Amino acid sequence: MAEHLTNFPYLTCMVLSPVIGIAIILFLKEEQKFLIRAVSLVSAGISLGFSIYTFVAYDRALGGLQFVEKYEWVKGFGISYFVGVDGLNAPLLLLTGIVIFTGVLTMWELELRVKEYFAFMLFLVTGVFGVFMSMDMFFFFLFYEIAVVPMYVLILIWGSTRKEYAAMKLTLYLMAGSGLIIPGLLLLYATSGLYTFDLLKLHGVHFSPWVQKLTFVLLLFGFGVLAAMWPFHTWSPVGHVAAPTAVSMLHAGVLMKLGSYGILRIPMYLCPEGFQYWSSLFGLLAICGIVYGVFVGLAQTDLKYVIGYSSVSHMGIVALGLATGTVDGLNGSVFQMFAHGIMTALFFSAVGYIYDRTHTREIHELGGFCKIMPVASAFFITAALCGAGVPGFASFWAELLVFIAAVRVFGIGGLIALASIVVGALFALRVVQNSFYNEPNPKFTHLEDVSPFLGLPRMILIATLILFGIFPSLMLDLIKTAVVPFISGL
Amino acid sequence: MYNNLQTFLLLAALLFAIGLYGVLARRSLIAVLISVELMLNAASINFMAFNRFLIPEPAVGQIITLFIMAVAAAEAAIALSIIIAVYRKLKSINVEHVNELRG
Amino acid sequence: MSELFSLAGLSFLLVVGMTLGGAFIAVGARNIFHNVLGLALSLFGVAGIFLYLNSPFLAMMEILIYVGAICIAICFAIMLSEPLYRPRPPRKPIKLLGAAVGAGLVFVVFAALVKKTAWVPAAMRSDDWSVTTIGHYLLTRYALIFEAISLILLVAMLGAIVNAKNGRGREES
Amino acid sequence: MAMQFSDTTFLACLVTSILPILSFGLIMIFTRENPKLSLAISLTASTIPLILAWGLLYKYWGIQEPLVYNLRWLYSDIVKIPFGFLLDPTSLLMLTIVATVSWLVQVYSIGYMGGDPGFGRFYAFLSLFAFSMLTLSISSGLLQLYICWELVGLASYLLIGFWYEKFSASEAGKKAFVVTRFGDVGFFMGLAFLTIYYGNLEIQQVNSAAVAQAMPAWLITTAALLIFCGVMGKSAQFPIHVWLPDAMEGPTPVSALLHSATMVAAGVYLIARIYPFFSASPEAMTVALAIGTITLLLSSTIGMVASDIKQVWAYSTVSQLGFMIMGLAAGSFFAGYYHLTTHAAFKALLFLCSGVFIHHFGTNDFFIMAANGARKLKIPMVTITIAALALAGIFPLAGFFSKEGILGALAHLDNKIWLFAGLFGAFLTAYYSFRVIFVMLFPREPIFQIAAAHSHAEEAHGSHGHGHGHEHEEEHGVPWVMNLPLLILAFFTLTLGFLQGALEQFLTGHAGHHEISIPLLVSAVGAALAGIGLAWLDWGAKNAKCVGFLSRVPALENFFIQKWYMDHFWRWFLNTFIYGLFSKWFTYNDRRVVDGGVDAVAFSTVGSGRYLSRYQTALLQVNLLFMVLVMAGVGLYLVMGR
Amino acid sequence: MKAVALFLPELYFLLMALVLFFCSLRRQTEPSKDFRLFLAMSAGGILVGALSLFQQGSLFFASYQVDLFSQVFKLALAGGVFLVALICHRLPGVEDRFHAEFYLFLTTCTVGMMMLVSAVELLTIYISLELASYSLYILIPMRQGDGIDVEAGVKYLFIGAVSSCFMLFGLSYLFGATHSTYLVDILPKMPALLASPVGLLGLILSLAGFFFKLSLFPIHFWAPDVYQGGANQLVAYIATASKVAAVAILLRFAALGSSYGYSFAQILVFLSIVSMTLGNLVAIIQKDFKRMLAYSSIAHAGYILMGVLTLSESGYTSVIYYAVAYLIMNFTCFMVLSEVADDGRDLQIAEFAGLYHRSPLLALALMMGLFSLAGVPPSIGFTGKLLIFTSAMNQGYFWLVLIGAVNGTISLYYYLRVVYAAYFMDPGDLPKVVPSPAIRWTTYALILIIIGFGVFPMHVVDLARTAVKFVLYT
Repeated sequence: MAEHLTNFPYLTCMVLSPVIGIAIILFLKEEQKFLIRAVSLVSAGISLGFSIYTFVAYDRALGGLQFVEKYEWVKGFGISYFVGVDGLNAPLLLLTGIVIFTGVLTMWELELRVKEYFAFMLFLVTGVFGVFMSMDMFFFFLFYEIAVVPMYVLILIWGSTRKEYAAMKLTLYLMAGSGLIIPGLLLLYATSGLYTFDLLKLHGVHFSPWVQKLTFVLLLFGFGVLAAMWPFHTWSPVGHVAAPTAVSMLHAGVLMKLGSYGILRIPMYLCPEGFQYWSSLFGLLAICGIVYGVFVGLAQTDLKYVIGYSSVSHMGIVALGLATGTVDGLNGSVFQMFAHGIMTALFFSAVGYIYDRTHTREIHELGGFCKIMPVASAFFITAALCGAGVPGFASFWAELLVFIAAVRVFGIGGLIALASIVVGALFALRVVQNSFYNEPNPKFTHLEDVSPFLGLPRMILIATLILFGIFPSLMLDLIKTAVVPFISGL
Repeated sequence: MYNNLQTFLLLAALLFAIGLYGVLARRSLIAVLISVELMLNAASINFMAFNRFLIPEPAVGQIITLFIMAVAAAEAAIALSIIIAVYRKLKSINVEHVNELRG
Repeated sequence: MSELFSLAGLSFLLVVGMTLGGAFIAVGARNIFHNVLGLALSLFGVAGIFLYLNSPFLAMMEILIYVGAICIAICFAIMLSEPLYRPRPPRKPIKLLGAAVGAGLVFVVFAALVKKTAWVPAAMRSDDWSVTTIGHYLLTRYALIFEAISLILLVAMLGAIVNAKNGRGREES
Repeated sequence: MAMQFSDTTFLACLVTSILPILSFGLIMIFTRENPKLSLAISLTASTIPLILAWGLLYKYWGIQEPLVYNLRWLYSDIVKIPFGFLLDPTSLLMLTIVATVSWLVQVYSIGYMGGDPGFGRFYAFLSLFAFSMLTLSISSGLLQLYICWELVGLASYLLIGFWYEKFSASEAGKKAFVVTRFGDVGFFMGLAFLTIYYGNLEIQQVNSAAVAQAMPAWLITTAALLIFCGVMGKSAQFPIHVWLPDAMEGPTPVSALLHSATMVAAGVYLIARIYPFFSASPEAMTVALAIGTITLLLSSTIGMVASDIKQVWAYSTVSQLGFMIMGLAAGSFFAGYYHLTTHAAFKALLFLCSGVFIHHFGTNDFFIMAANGARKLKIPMVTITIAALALAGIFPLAGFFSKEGILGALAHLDNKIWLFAGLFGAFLTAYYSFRVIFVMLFPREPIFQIAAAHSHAEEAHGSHGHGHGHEHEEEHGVPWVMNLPLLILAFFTLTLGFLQGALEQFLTGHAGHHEISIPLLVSAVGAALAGIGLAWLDWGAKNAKCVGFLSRVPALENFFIQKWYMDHFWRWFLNTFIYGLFSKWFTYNDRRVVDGGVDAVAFSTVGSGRYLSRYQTALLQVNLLFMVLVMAGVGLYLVMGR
Repeated sequence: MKAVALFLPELYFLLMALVLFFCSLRRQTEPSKDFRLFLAMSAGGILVGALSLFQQGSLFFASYQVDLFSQVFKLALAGGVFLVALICHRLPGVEDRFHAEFYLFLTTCTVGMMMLVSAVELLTIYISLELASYSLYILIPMRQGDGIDVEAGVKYLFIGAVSSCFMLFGLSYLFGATHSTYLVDILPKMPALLASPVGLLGLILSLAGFFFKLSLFPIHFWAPDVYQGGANQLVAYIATASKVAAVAILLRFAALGSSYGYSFAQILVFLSIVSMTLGNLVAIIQKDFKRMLAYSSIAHAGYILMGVLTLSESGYTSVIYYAVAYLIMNFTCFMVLSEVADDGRDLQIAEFAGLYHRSPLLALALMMGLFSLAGVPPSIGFTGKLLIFTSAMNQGYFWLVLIGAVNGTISLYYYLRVVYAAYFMDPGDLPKVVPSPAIRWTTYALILIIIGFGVFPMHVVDLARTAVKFVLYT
């Protein structure tokens, strides 16, 4: 992959902006709530700006790795600070920028321990940005862990419903995943003979088959935990239910993508033979996840559980796309990471708004919300339709590509996965019908609808979904620049 | 026989084992200390035996043994003072009565 | 075998017997004073062994330091601590068995090690066993340790005082 | 590509396609709360396409070579989805039908939906529907068609569930979406197969490849059968027709627009669109023929016993769709497509007329309407009768010609059983449609009793057919915006029949030279007349008992009233398999096995910690013994192992 | 004069011991004066340590090696003493009249350890080790308490005595087999002993003494009891400074086994695995904070051993880095402990409840320390752990790394429990904790170091890398 150095550290600025935000927030007083929010918004906004810039300014004709920055870090261990943008991570950086920006706006009304909340959230985002842009395995892992750990605190303080259990479960589960990732990464490092963590350099090495197989399966399961790959998904619904709104947004929207992105970026990139060897297992698990997610979600009565399981299912689609190992599949998969991120952020932010007002998420206790708060409901219904794979939203294209690739590669398995989207539709509409249609519950009729200011973040998300739903090429052409060489390198 | 290195080494090992048995079996802390002294002596014998049969400079082993003795003396002093402290606090020097900390 | 029945051989057996017998008494007798006496006996035996190992100086030091100092100290400690007339609980066979197994295994390991190893003497061996050399070494090569050991002894003394005072002081208060 | 933008035809297509979606966006985001503005936007966005569609039809009347325009939309590796337009007679006709019906319905709805709180939203959804359907009809590629197809489904969902506070409406919307989704998945699978094994989804090329046998036969059959699943879903064919009657929960204009004239015809249109491809697989054609036949008979029988006027027309729609498919599957492209065209006119008319009655009387039950004096509404009564005659296939109305065409095609088949089935269907159709007409036109004494019984039942249920009974408008009569579309449609119903030759020339490229088969003609008209006659005896005659002849076989009648138990079957299927078996079992598995396994690992870790802590005893010597044993073990390993 | 310069840190601490000795002879007790003196002198110790960082040479007839390796550790030791001195401003665990003695023994212990890291001769090593140990034996029962202090003292003493007997035996075998007491002479003779078990067994037995210091399985039994029974400040010292010295000598000594390759390493692999697994598992169920940290130290001994057993340059480098990291992060926890337990009591984990409300800064420090111990980035512990894993993997210890990584997850569980208590439990009527300015600044500094050296490890690593060249003779 060609590397194009940059003369301005765009990426470093992108990742440091939240850090500076944290630093400023730490010097503010807890009482200066508005200032804290403003600072977080600005730092998130700067990151968003940079991510949009890199997305737009990425030279699609040139391809390769652009905006590259590279410094030696720890020489003796072959660690370098090496960041760059290509077609695989540019959409995800954009996704992160959008979700954090809208996430800050969504939590604007927060009153409890505001300072810490935004500090931790920005901390998490730093990690996420870092993972997506790192081309060095050490920094990749460093940022990965940075992104995962604040969840514990965020859920514990601001969460609800069995938060202690959920936070502990989530953290331990994800750390167990890291427990598999470390040996995998280090195995690559050690067996390469180069003693470098540089992904591009390692890509040039031909690892022996057993190393590839072993590493691939380790990293597959390690990252798979975060990607909620079946059967390692059980932390995800529990965690989403417990987490506060913006954290759910970030977590389901962005953090879970770290897992699938990790699978794409490291094991698939470096261990093609391992991938060949395990791809059928990978595909099988993905299909299981898709089918399983919709059926279990069908039986849930808590809105967030429903969304949690829909995430399991949709992340299964991402995984399925990866498992196909075809250009279409990977295109679709990366696209789906982006689309699902935005969609699920929208889901959680809509549910979060309703939960904040009603303090219930039981599907049957709600009802008729289209009457009570039409705008909030419209947000949710949009997300639900997007989740059901309706054209016109970004995720439709992704699913289309993935399923076609999956039918081609996995045959019957792909067909089964495809068939499950009927249940997916039932699943989404069931919730919409029970909570948003029908007669309004008189308990909640006095509640106010979303104010335009609070509606703004949701509108941004919807606009993104529709923009890329109508003009998928904006995204796909970018993704393709990376995927085509990626596949030919497999 | 007494010109044979192995005799002395086995003797030392036996003495060490006896001392170890004492450490593991005796209930009185003072008896345990006595057993430790035996083990130290066993080590001394080892050093002296090597010194006698193998080593280029015979002074070295002797000096080591000398130092072991000194260390043993210091150890005895400290151990005894602690044992007395134990006795004062717990009214017993039975090692099985020293059983607060566990788990 | 003949050497065994020579004077030196017999006295060597005696010394070994003293060592081991004393050791058995030291760990086996139920009366704590007998243990101390056993220890003294054993230490005399060790001193004898040192004689056989060509070092009368060390034998002397052994008797001086160990028998002279340590044993007396232990006696004092016994008198300061537990009264002898206190009834003793019966022994626990399992514990003794465990101890015997542990000690026995260690002995087996060491014995096997001793047997299996080919002990090679140094090619060039000096025969300078004089105390002068020891003294010389103590002040040159081992000067640091010589200082250190004095520090250890100082620490031990101070520590013994502190710990002992500690106990008494607490009892008074 | 730049060339295309200076091409007026292309621009016309683009505008036709894009305007309604813009209107949808504008209304949803900005003017939802403002009925007038929304209406203006939406009407503009449907009038311009109407004009353009007619203009295109006029301009390209007699076109020989299809016109294709493609824009780059999404080009992945194998999957290439252009956004394009294909203009040929098939698509031009459909475009015109859709544009016309949707314009008429928008006009009609001004009256029908006036005063509804969701007026703006309603028009937004109509615009969304217009966009999807217009684009569907002129799509150049199958994937683009599929996308529009899905959007049509979405619009249908939104419109059926328009009165979402009503449980039955939201339920019906969900049902429609999910059931058609069921078929769509098949459609998509078919497309996936085509993509993978053929690689090109341009309609033109698929068609010509199938004709040229450039595809393996298995692929054609598989793909055609899978795509036919989509047709079954959208065109409500047995056994997944169950959503369509329920879809009548939506406002009546919606029923007229989506669920009779256009959306449900999309399935038939799809077959027509890729007819060369379809007809390359005899197996697929046979399956389609069988399913069409079953659908025709099944739904006609149900229509005979329904008392809800919209239900009757709904089942009638189902049966006529089956009939169209029979026509297509019997090998006559023109017959099927022509029936689609005429059906669009008279069925939309039927619904709109019914809508007037419903609007006026605030009930769906035609017995109650009859009892309350439905015949006094002159224009609707006349037009509905015309439409019913057309439906029954009476000369010289549109239905007669198209039905004749299909029966003719069936007659060409070797196996005459299809023909008899078709004739029987025609008989049933005439019976049930005139059952309605006679009841409403000549209400006899028993009708009033039935009506009374029905209205009691309705009150007991506490539901009103309409939900928005506008009784206060009774004195105003019927507004002109509602009458105008009736008249226009009636005009088409009357005239379309005579355009048969011209249309055939246009569509198939060669003039129809029908040797008129006299026996067929006689038997067809005879079947229709027999149906009408029986209906007269049962319902219309002076001393009619006003009970269907079926009541002599109560078991059969009950079977029909229960809609062949299809709803029960699907409900049972859903409850037993989807909810009961898979969902429940997976959930149990998730909680107990998967999550339980995770928790078990966690607990056993803690447990092992508790267990291991017991080795840290308070007894010094036990600890020492442990330590010595480990050391001795290591020592033994080293001593013995070497 | 050169010799004095080389011996400067030891001399300085000897002098300090002397001064403190005189203090202890004073008739009236002046604990605050003692404290200030101790603090000032230990601060000077850091200075001296830093000054002599780049000294190099050999003393006492080659039995004493001064090189970058030893000086780095001496500096770390001096730093450790200074840090411990900082939290001695309140020493409620020890009677006022014994404060001077307390400091004195800490100093002598430090002297012993400084000698230990420089010692390259068996007898010197043994004596230095005993000097360090004896000081600690005495210190533990000095605590005011209800009997568990003497119990801890007795257990510590006897386990130490037995292990040093084993060590002595091992040393004697090495002495007998190689005819020398100098490491430089022993090393070339080790390959000749490959055929018989004596070299390996002698080496392992000798290591027992260091394992004892490091609280490595199987000689770990003292750790929980001593941690719980000792005064908080003292345990802070044992848990940080004394570990560092043990690591140093372990590195120096283990290099002797390099000619044995895998047959030597497999024993250490076994001990490492058992140690970290056992430590982490048992730590889960602990309720006493210090006891939990004791088990965590057992687990960390396993991690450290993982780096040692690689016997490679990168492994040694990462061990040095990790030892320093461990000193800092463990000290952070102990500092919070001693600040919260202002009356010198043992602290249950539950007593951290609501620490966030009682002292946000200390809560933050505690969290940083614990997360760092758990190996969560961006912290010094994470980087250290990853470096160790990297070097172990480089030597092909895949399973070891896997088990180590899984252990990291287990450990997170109990660390998180403490964090949970500190941040999310209701403080009830537990009093506020107000740290003194000195402690506040120390806390800031520690947090900064934990993050700073975690993210920018290159300087420490480079230093360690240079230092390692002096021990790894191969």
